[in-house]
Amino acid sequence: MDLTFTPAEEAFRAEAREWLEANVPVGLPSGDTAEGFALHVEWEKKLFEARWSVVSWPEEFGGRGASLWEWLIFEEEYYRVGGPQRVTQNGIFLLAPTIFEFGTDEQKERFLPRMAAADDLWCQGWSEPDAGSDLAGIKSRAARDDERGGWVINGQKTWTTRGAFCNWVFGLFRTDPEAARHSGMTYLLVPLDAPGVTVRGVERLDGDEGFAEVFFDDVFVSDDLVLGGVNEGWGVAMATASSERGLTLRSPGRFCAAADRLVDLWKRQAAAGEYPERIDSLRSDVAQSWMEAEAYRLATLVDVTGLVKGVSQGARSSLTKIYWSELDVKLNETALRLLGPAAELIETSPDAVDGGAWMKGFEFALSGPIYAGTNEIQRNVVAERVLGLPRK
Amino acid sequence: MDLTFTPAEEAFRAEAREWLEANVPVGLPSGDTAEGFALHVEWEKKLFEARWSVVSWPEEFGGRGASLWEWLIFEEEYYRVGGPQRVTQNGIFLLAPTIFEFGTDEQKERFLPRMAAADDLWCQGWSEPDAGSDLAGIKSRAARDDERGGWVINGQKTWTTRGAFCNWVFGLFRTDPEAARHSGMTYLLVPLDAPGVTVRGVERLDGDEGFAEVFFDDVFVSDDLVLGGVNEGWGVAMATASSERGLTLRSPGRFCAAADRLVDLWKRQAAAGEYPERIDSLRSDVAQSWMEAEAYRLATLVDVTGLVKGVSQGARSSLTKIYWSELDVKLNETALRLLGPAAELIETSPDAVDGGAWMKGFEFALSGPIYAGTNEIQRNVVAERVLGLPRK
Amino acid sequence: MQFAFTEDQLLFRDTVAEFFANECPPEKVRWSWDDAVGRDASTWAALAEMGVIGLTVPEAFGGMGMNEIDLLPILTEAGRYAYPAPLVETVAVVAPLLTESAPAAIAEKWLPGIADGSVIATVQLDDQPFVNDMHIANLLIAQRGDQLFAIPAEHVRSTPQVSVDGARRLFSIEWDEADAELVVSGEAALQAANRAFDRGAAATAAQLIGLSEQMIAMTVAYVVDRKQFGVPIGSFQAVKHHLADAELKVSFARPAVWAAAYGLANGSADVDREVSMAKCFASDAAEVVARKALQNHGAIGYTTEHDLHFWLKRSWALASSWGDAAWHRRRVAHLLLDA
Amino acid sequence: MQFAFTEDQLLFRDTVAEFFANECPPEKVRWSWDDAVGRDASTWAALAEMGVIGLTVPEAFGGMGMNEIDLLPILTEAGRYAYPAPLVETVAVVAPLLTESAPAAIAEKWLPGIADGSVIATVQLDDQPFVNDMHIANLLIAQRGDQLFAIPAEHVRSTPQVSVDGARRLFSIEWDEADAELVVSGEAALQAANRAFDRGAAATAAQLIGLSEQMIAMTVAYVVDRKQFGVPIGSFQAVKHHLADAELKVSFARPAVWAAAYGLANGSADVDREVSMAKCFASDAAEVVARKALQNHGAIGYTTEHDLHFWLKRSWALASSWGDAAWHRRRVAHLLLDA
Repeated sequence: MDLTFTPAEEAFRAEAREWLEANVPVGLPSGDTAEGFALHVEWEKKLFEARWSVVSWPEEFGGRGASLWEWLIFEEEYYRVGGPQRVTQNGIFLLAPTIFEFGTDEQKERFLPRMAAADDLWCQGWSEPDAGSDLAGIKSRAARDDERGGWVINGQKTWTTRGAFCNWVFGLFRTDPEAARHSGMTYLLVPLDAPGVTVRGVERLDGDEGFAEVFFDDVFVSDDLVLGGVNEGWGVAMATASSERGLTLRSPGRFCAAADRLVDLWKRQAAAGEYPERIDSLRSDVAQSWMEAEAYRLATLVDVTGLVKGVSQGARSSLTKIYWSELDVKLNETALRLLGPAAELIETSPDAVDGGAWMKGFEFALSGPIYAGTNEIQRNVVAERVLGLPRK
Repeated sequence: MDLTFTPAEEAFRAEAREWLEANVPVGLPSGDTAEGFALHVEWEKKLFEARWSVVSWPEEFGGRGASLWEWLIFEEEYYRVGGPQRVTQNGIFLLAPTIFEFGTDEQKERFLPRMAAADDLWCQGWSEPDAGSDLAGIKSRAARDDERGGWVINGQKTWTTRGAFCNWVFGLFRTDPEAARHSGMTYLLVPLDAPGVTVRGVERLDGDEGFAEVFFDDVFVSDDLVLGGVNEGWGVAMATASSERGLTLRSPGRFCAAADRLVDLWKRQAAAGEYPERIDSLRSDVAQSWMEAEAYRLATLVDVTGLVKGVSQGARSSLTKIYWSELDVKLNETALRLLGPAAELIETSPDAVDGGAWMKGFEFALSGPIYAGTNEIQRNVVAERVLGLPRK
Repeated sequence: MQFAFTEDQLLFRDTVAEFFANECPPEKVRWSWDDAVGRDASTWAALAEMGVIGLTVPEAFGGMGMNEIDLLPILTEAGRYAYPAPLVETVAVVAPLLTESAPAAIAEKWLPGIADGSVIATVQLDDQPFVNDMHIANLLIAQRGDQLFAIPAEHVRSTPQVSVDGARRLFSIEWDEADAELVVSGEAALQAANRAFDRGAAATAAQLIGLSEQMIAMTVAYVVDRKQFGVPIGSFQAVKHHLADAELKVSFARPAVWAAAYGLANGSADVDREVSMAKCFASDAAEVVARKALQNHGAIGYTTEHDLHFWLKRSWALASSWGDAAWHRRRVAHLLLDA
Repeated sequence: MQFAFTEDQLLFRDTVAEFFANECPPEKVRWSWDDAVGRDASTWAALAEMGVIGLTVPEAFGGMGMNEIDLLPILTEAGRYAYPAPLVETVAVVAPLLTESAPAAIAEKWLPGIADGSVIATVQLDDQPFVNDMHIANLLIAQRGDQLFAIPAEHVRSTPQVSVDGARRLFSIEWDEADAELVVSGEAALQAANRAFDRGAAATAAQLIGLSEQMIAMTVAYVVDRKQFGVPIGSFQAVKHHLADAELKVSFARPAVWAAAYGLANGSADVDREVSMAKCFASDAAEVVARKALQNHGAIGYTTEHDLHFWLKRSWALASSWGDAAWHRRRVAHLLLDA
């Protein structure tokens, strides 16, 4: 057991910290509005130019070939200085691992560098109006077009995060309507500027246009846009979903930074001297939230130790997903309780504490137990696949 | 809306209080051991002699014809002065309402007065080794014996509370093995001294012999021991079960008295001045437990207002059962947290606070979410029958 | 002993509920978010006509002369329909305060207007950082230490604050004592302010019960309808248990809220404790119900195109107004333990 | 960076686990409840032979000279098998304390005996009302303010106390300084006592992890086997979610306990915080797991004929020993917020 980093890793940290402290933008608006998104893309291009956008990727695709440990270090430093959530995350953290695993060399070369550079902006196309938790229930079809050498898509995707601002979508489409529920689907990459695609933004709980509905009306995609085998999309999608639950999407750095900000908020409120009873009564809750973030960091160190040795998380990634999503809610909720009657103020309110970030964070956190497979589904997975309880 | 009692009701309270304060025994041992049970029966006989054992029953059966309001008042006073849990409760609170509803006049005369007098001591025979939550899964059979005019029982009951000390058991037996799951059962009253009955005591979590297994080996019961119709036992049993969930078994008086004792414990601990931080940090928890007991009292007042007008609780009794059982756990748990490292001491330990009553109470409370239909089953009932969610 | 509402009270409630069903459907709440003022004068006037606005004003001043128990079912309906208007401030808090504590001249000046709907009143007690609906109010009642003042709205300088509930209108305010009339001072003022706070908290608790009941109803309707894996999601045991927990919370908060209204109406010696218990339970219940409602709606509930979010956000805002659950729990602890 | 045990550590753990599986089956725990002494000298001797008892004793005194990280998997197994003996006191607390803080004469007097199994040591720090296993101990280390003493057991007067866990043996004690040897005093003693407390808390946390894992395993086995309504009860979603919650609690407590051992072994500057986090999470986890285990066993788990109750009661007792979750949470709050 050794919880220290090597000198090389510490040097990596120092380099990242120096650059981030000098460059991380302050007070960027939410990336889930049209204007904010453009500013975020600008920031991510800057990250890319300094080769910090995808540190763990091979250098040829725009990364630094960083180890998982170094990736964790980078994330820690990124969020420590207040770096904003990545608007490219669904590409770089979800699609990219899937392309690395299933993509052809040509696909890797075509998509990964542009993704790293924030030239292509990717969104997910999983859910459909009648297929949310029940992903295998999707109905959007891709029909074979031998003549043109590709597929013709018809159907609809929904809850596509940042879909209104992206230019590519990846998703599952039914290519063999006769096949059983989990078969006959293919993982396709679809340009959102293709003829027949209509994108409609949908306003999210927090007022941002963070969702979109994507309609496909005879949209043609050529064979080179199939990721993995035809009719083998379910297995490919499961790899993506596992990334979504697991540590790549939610590095501990973000939660530890939020927990530190919570401690700082408590201290500022205590120093202000108002409502001392309220502040005092929340000591244990603040400590609990901080410890939960820290426990997540420690659990990640265990997982990464395993991953480095080639031991995959498997179904235990469902435990991870339940944990970070509930931690995120509790952490923001504790901050709101500290704020008392000022908790309800949002960004645009003159007296909002920390620019309304805690209410925004709370609203964002509430999506955690829902997306990427509801926590109810994840608890089923834990019971059945970690503990071995019977499915039926 | 009127939350005051009438002068007659207040007079009833005064009379009950005076008698109880003069007569309630102090420091009675647990009634769930052979020796303790005998002492409790003695106390209940005294209650009966002063006509306090079944206040809400008609006078002819040993009661006072008290209203539901008066019954609530009696229970409040009984527990306020520290009256012990009633070892006759499964008779007077569960079987008796069922006899009042389904019994013949002869059965009423035969059983009720002796029950009120604690001459007959009744236990429940519901569960079987393979039929716990799934009560309809019972297998114990009663075969018709036309010659003798009765039924011959074979089978086994289990988790029979105080079964080792009682002389009668009531329960469900399968009289038509061909019938569907919820049919073909008959509600029988069985003397435990009948030939062929074997009772084996089983030690409970808290070390008392509170459970029993009851074995039936060609036990004959005559037709006059059938309660309700032959093969109609399920409906009769459901009436008993509803009493078990609802307010008759768990009057608010008991929880309010416990909550007051918790407040008193807090004050004593605070006055002792040891571990002030622990004591102080539990202020809100003590208040929460006290309020939960009070909320239960208030909800009961609503329910009784309805019952008096003839509005039955129906499936909402499942809400009641979930609530009191979880309240009871939390209340005792809070007391144990107040005790810190002394929490683990039990009755026989010289330094046990309040004679180890809180740990005993905690252990007892843990049975609440399990018996009378687990709280998981009750939550299903609430969802399906109160809220109208689909069964399948 | 009768812990229930009278037939008359229930009839009045049904009338008001029907009125809200017609006049305050979700589209009206949505309008209130989008509109600059966001307050519908005609609905207020109609409620005044029905006697709702003057419910707590003495008959001598043109009101109904009713009490907190009569008002409770009305506020619950207002919560159920997420009605956006200062009922708590005007009807539950200011009218009784002026009735009980104001000199005759002040009472005569304002109470008839409250009763007929022409005066909208709002309130700020010490420790309340923001005022509701200052933009449409005619009268502000404000506490400064052991003094309570009546300030005509034109003398109040206000800065809008923005709530997560877009139908709420909050303001931070400033005013000068020169422009204010003293309502009451000294120990009597502190008592009046405490009573006003209790009334505001109990009234808000009543609204939270209605909000919670409505969120449960919306969620039940959704999970019965919504199918996944070929069955209604309401048939999954996890969904059932979420909703059973929600129902449990509301079922045991409701009687506590009734008892608080009863205690206020009857001058109970324990009214502070009764009110704090009500607000504590109602706030906790609403927060739990809101979480369960959103979780069981899933992504559809996470959009502003669906109506659920109006109820979620009103619940969050009201749960932390007039003292949050923790504040009231501490108050009960103080009353129980330090006596 | 390597947050895992070495092959050697895991091998040692497996050996000890196999030993407990053979020598400390549930019947042994049951015997420990029923027997007047309830301690099996031969098992202790065998563990000493294996090096477990002397694990933390320096090699110079015949021990293994190992640290808290090496000890952690062993204590987890001891928890898993509910092994009834003072491992925490003798191995985790007293041996390191004497090694670090005692004058040579005292260390030489007691440490070889601990290592070879002939000396059983127990401990009482300030604020700990009871001492474990005084009835079989040869040595008591006790704190009085800023002094730590070594007292031979024959000079300790003890009164048995009775724990809900019948396999535990608690005592309240008295002793005279005339019979005691001073181990260390002043600031050094306070530091040693604090370090001893941290070690006891972390070691108890490790046992709670093993206890929790075992309760989950027992419950999984039961719900897979037990049928109601014609199916295994483990197929009901409510049962699945109970057990998933239990697994979640243990999964995120476990790394915290490892980190505490690491912090102790490496003299971390934040060791107090690391230990308190470990004990807080392990205590909370064990309490949740115990509740879920009993609830899912139903009535069978509520009898003493079934083995589950041994684990439940050990969990309750250990969760509130060496500081309960709330105590340690307050300590973390102090370290985080008052710095």
